[in-house]
Amino acid sequence: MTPDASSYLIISAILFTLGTVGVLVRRDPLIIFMCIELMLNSVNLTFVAFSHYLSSADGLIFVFMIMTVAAAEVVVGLALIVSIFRTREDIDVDQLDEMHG
Amino acid sequence: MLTLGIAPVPGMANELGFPPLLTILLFLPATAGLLLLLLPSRPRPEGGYSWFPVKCLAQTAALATFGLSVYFLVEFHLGNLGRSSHWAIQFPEHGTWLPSLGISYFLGVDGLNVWLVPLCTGVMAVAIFAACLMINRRAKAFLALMLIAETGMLGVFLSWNLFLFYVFWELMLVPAYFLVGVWGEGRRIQATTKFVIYTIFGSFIMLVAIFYLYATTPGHNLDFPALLAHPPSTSAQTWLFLAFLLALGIKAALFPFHSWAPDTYVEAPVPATVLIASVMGKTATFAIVRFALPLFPHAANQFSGLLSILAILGILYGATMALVQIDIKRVLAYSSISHMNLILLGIFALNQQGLDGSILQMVNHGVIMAGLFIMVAIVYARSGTRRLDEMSGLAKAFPVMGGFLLLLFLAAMDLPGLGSFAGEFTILVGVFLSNAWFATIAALVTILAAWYMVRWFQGIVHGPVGEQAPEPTADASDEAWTVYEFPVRRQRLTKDLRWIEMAMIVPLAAVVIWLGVIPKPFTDRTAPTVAAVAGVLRSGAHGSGSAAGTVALQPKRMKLVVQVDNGVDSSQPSQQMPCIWLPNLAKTKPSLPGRLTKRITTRLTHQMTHGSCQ
Amino acid sequence: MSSVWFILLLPLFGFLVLSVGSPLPKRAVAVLGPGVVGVAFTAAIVMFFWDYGRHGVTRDAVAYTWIVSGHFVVNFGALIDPLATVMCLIVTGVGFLILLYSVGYMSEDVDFRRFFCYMDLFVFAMLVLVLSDSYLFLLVGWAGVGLTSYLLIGFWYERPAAVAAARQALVVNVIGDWGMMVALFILFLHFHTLQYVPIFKHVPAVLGYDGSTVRIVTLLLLVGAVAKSAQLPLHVWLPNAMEGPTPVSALIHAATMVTAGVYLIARSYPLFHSAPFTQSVVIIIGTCGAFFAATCALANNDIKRVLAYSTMSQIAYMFVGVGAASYASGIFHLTTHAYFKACLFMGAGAVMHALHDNVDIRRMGGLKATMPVTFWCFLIATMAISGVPLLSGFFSKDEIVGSVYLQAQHVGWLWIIWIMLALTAGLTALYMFRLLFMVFLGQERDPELALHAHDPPLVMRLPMMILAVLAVIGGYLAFPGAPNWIGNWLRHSFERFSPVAPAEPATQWASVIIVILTVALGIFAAYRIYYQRRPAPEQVGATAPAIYRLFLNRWYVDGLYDRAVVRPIIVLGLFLSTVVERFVINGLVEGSAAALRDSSRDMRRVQSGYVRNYALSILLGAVLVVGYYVFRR
Amino acid sequence: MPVLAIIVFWISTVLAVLGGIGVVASPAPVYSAVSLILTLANLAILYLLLNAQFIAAAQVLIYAGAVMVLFLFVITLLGVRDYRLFGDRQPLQRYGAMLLGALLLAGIIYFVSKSGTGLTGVHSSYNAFQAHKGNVQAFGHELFNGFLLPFEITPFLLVVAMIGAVALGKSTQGSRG
Repeated sequence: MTPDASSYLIISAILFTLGTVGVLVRRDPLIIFMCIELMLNSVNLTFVAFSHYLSSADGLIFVFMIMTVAAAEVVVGLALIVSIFRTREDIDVDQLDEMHG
Repeated sequence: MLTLGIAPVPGMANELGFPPLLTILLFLPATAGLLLLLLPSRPRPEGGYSWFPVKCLAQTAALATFGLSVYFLVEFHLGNLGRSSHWAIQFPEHGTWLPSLGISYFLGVDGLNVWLVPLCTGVMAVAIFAACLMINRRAKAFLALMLIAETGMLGVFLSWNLFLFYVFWELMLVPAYFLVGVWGEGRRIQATTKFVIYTIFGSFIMLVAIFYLYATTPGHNLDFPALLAHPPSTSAQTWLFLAFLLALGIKAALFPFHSWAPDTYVEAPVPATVLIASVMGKTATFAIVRFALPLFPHAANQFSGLLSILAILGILYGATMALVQIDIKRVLAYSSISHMNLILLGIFALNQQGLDGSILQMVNHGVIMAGLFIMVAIVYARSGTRRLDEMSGLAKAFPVMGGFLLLLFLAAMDLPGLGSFAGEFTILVGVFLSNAWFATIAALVTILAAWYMVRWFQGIVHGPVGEQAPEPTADASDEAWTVYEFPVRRQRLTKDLRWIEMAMIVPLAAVVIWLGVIPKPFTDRTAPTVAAVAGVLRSGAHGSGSAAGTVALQPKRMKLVVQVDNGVDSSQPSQQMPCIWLPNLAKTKPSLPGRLTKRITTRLTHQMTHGSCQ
Repeated sequence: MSSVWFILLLPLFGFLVLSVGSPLPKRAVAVLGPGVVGVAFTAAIVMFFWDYGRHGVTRDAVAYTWIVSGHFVVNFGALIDPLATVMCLIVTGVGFLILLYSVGYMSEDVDFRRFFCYMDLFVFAMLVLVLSDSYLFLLVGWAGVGLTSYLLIGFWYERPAAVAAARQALVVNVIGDWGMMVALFILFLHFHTLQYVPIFKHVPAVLGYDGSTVRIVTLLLLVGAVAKSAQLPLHVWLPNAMEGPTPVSALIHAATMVTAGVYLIARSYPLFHSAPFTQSVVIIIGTCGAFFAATCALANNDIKRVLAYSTMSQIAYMFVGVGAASYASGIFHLTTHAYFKACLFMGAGAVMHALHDNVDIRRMGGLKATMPVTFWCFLIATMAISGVPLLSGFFSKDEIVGSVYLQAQHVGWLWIIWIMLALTAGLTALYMFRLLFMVFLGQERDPELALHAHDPPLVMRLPMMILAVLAVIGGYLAFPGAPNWIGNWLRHSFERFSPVAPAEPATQWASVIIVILTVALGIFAAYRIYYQRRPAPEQVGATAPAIYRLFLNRWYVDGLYDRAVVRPIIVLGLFLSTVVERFVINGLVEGSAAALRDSSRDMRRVQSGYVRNYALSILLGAVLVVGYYVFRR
Repeated sequence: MPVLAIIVFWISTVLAVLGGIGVVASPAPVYSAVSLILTLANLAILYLLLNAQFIAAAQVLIYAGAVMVLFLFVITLLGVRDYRLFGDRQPLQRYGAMLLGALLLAGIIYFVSKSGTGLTGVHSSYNAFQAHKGNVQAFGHELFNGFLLPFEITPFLLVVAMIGAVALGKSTQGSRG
């Protein structure tokens, strides 16, 4: 079966949903973080696919930017996780409820 | 030649010109405000801070802004450019900002804002002077916020793009919030919260209306001329107009949306009160004339009666309330509400006299209220109280202060011969022409105004020279409090009006007298534009809702002329109106007299050489 | 022409110099203050003779355009005609004499400069009022004199009574200003201008299509006139205004400002002439006011207030005069009244000066011996105001009563008016001679008080004497049978726009004789009661206690106004501020705020604080968005 | 499309999805990390199939190289801990997430399959793939012409992130004394 634009989109959707569900059900912040990376990558795939099928480099530029942002995000996010772990000795996200209304 | 509104005009793009004087005028205060924050605050050896450099910079910036705004007043092209109905945007500065969203950077001067801009800068210069005198706690931040607010208000006055207007509209709110919330008195938090919630509530509804306009205007252009060329359908106008009026009416203290005003005016520190009461309120009344009326002429005609009734209720309500207040600042707050409603009443008359008078009265009211609120602080520094029942006979010890108080009191009660009478009378003439009963009832306020103002004035300076008020119990442990601040003060002033205090009041008093003795130079500048607005409104009244406003422009820095067929100028054939081009003469001419002569010749030649734009 | 601006600007100049000239020595103030008015008077005389040769020339001089807003155009200009000239002469002439008198009267006051500052401003405002060529600047001057009246009533601001009186005067006057303003709006609506001349020219045209307009306009103008001239029902401020310094009472509250209402009606005669209904109202107000004020004066024991009520009564005569379309006689009475009433006030001021500011006539008496000059001046002026034959008041009052008598031949109800006027003439003689007898004749009731009583210094004596002389000869301006030149001259003003200008009535001998008889009766009664019997203060009211109390309490009008108007408004304000503002206006806001708060209390439970819950809700939103696109078609 | 490419496509797809499932379902973070690397690598292959060579290379270098190394480093730093697969405190959260996830996926797939070629317009054809042999040059041209300013700003972003990370690490130490 020859892949076309919609195949890529569907793969992207599957990966995105997996990432989403992971973010929502897991409690380890590291895994949640990785799930977020998964979601970002699924979006990247969409961009690349559209870029290809629309013969436009704009999508690639977007991917490039997303990668940069993701890298920055990972740096800060991991630093946060490390620092929270240090102060709380415990990084179960369900215990981080200071924002309780 | 293109008609704005169909598409962004290529020639208009990025025509800021050099030097972009309006842009400089607009951002000078905010830039100075941000620079202030960079200045170091030097601690004094005996405690507290020396704010001298900070205050010098702030005052210089405020005065420079005022000077620059006067330049536009002097250079403003008078007369009606040979036509009875036109709407010329002078000194236009147009740049693309977000063209895909119809958002441009579009500044300009016309008859509506030509006086309000100097009012804003002038009153702000006085207010900043007052702040330098009266505020010592965190003075740097205070002055910076004042200056940023000034940019916000100038932006509202100068913007010709609806979105740009909204940005500045919100920008001026933020500093006001902090000015009241941090430096205010007593119940400042309640007051400022009420103020902000009220204002933001209205603003958001206006934002929705702006979005709607963006979505429905052909070409998605939020520039004023484009919007004017494509008025919304009459049914849409109804709710758009009401959405605008809610936001603007709240800010202008239209009855019954006024209840934020007295608390805010009273709890704010005096310079901030001047800012909010004198200038910020005018942004709302101005924006009604600039945007709400011409863009929705049909709805304006539809609702003018209802809104007039609200305004009349507000006039009488504010006056009656002022009659029974004990706090001298609160009396002024209610009197301000009463007068603002009178201005609104003039606007809702929707005719030349009502609008002319309203703009005149906006300036008058701004100047008078600034003077009165500053006088409150000056009186407080000497009496040690703000309660009418605790002070008496101050004129004996402070005759000069009594004299200035007298002048401002007379101006506030609309004494014929002073500025506010010219405004009020013109307003009421306009209202009378549109509805005789409204004017007759609204004129009753002169009786109440005389009553509450004379009670206020006599309560302060007249009566037996009794014992002074008891020392306030609050202690002045903080060195930074000044004698002008309520309720804590260090000692009571015993000298009559000082020179430094006179420097604030005298310019205001001079303006009040000038506008009363000869207001013609004022209306000369406003009248042509107001005639155009009135023309749009008249055409809106006749059902179609289409004002047929067109705009003509030239790629280079030229005057922008919006042509309005007001259907009244019968001497001119209304179908084919030749456009009038005027180069920006300010740029090409070195001296004023030379400019004057050349201006006339240029005007004539341009009229002759340029043809029709339609 | 420039002399007009000279006249107008001189007092203004004096005011400006005095208002900023705090270092000026007292002597300079004493020269400058009256001096500018004196020079203005000279200029006015020059202007008068300049014009007098050319009969009734009317000139309209525009100084500048005040405002232009669409077709609302107002110029600042001066209209010079006989009426304006006469008023100008009275204002500057009498004003100069009174200012001169003030130099002596106020010499002990610490606020000497401020007094002359206000007085010069008053003269300026009054000149604007009488010289203006448009209703708008009439209103400007109108409010200006109201302002200066307020300032001068409250001149001694340490006295609570003065402060209250000033406030009352201001507010009542502003009621009049309101009426004027609305009248101006209507005039503008129909005439598209506020200048006198075009309006008067087009009165017949407007009458042609709308008769009620002129009636409403004149009634509203009458509101202004009534408030300014202290006529019924807006008279309450005038007696209280006597709290001000006596020269103020003489100039503002007797000679000039309070007569502005008469001037207004005379000036607007083409309008009033076209509104017979309003004219009737003017006559009735005038007659009732004359009688009412006379009765109040009869019972009052304050020397200045008696004079104030007599002022009100005399102005009421002028109202009747202008109301009966006998404009020249109204203005004539205005002129003579300025002389003798100013003289009376000066006399009263001299008495007060001598008696340490005591105003209660029950403690006076026998001052004739110690203050002869004052007594003779006072006597002459009293005789003049009472209408003793051959003095000025006789002629002017007689003209008014005579014109009513004449018209009563045709209009029946005017007989009642005429009878009341004649009766009031008698009452006038009664209360004025009562005053004279109680103050100057008989014996001292309070010897201690009058210990140092003496005639005032020359600077006060001289103006008094000049005015006394004028009070004698002023009437011969219109001596019956003689040329009656003031009437002839003023007629130029009153014939210009109206072809049906009233003919000056020939002397009505029947009326004259009856008035003379009542006056004689009044004087005789005063002589019997207050000179021969000289009752104790308590006995006066005992003969007719109810009526006496009614008169003493000014027919209870003041109290009625306080209860029916002032207090309800204050109560309304308190109600609004305590109930409406707090519970309705704020209640709406705070109610909605409270509703939000309550609903947010429930909504808050949604905020568990767990980020994953929030993320789930975001997902829910995403699913909804996708669902929308899926099910859209 | 060559048959070989189709085969590669399907293998990469399956591996990528399996890796995704591994990320979500692994009991310990280290397994998740390895699974994520698998997914990222296979996505790089898909990028190559889509003629995006530069992005593919960047994907391997940045993600599989830098980012995942950082992850593994942090995992080792924090030590291995044992968590239950699913959160046990909020059962609603768990089932709700799975239900909504399924709905989302179903919705998207329905939407995409229904739209067909409409999503990518006229260019949605295999020919587009053939048209460009390599697009690194085009990409570079685009990046340095049209998007120069954003590109120049990205270093600031990275610097800020770096400073943030350093500050976070520092403050923690400070607070602990």
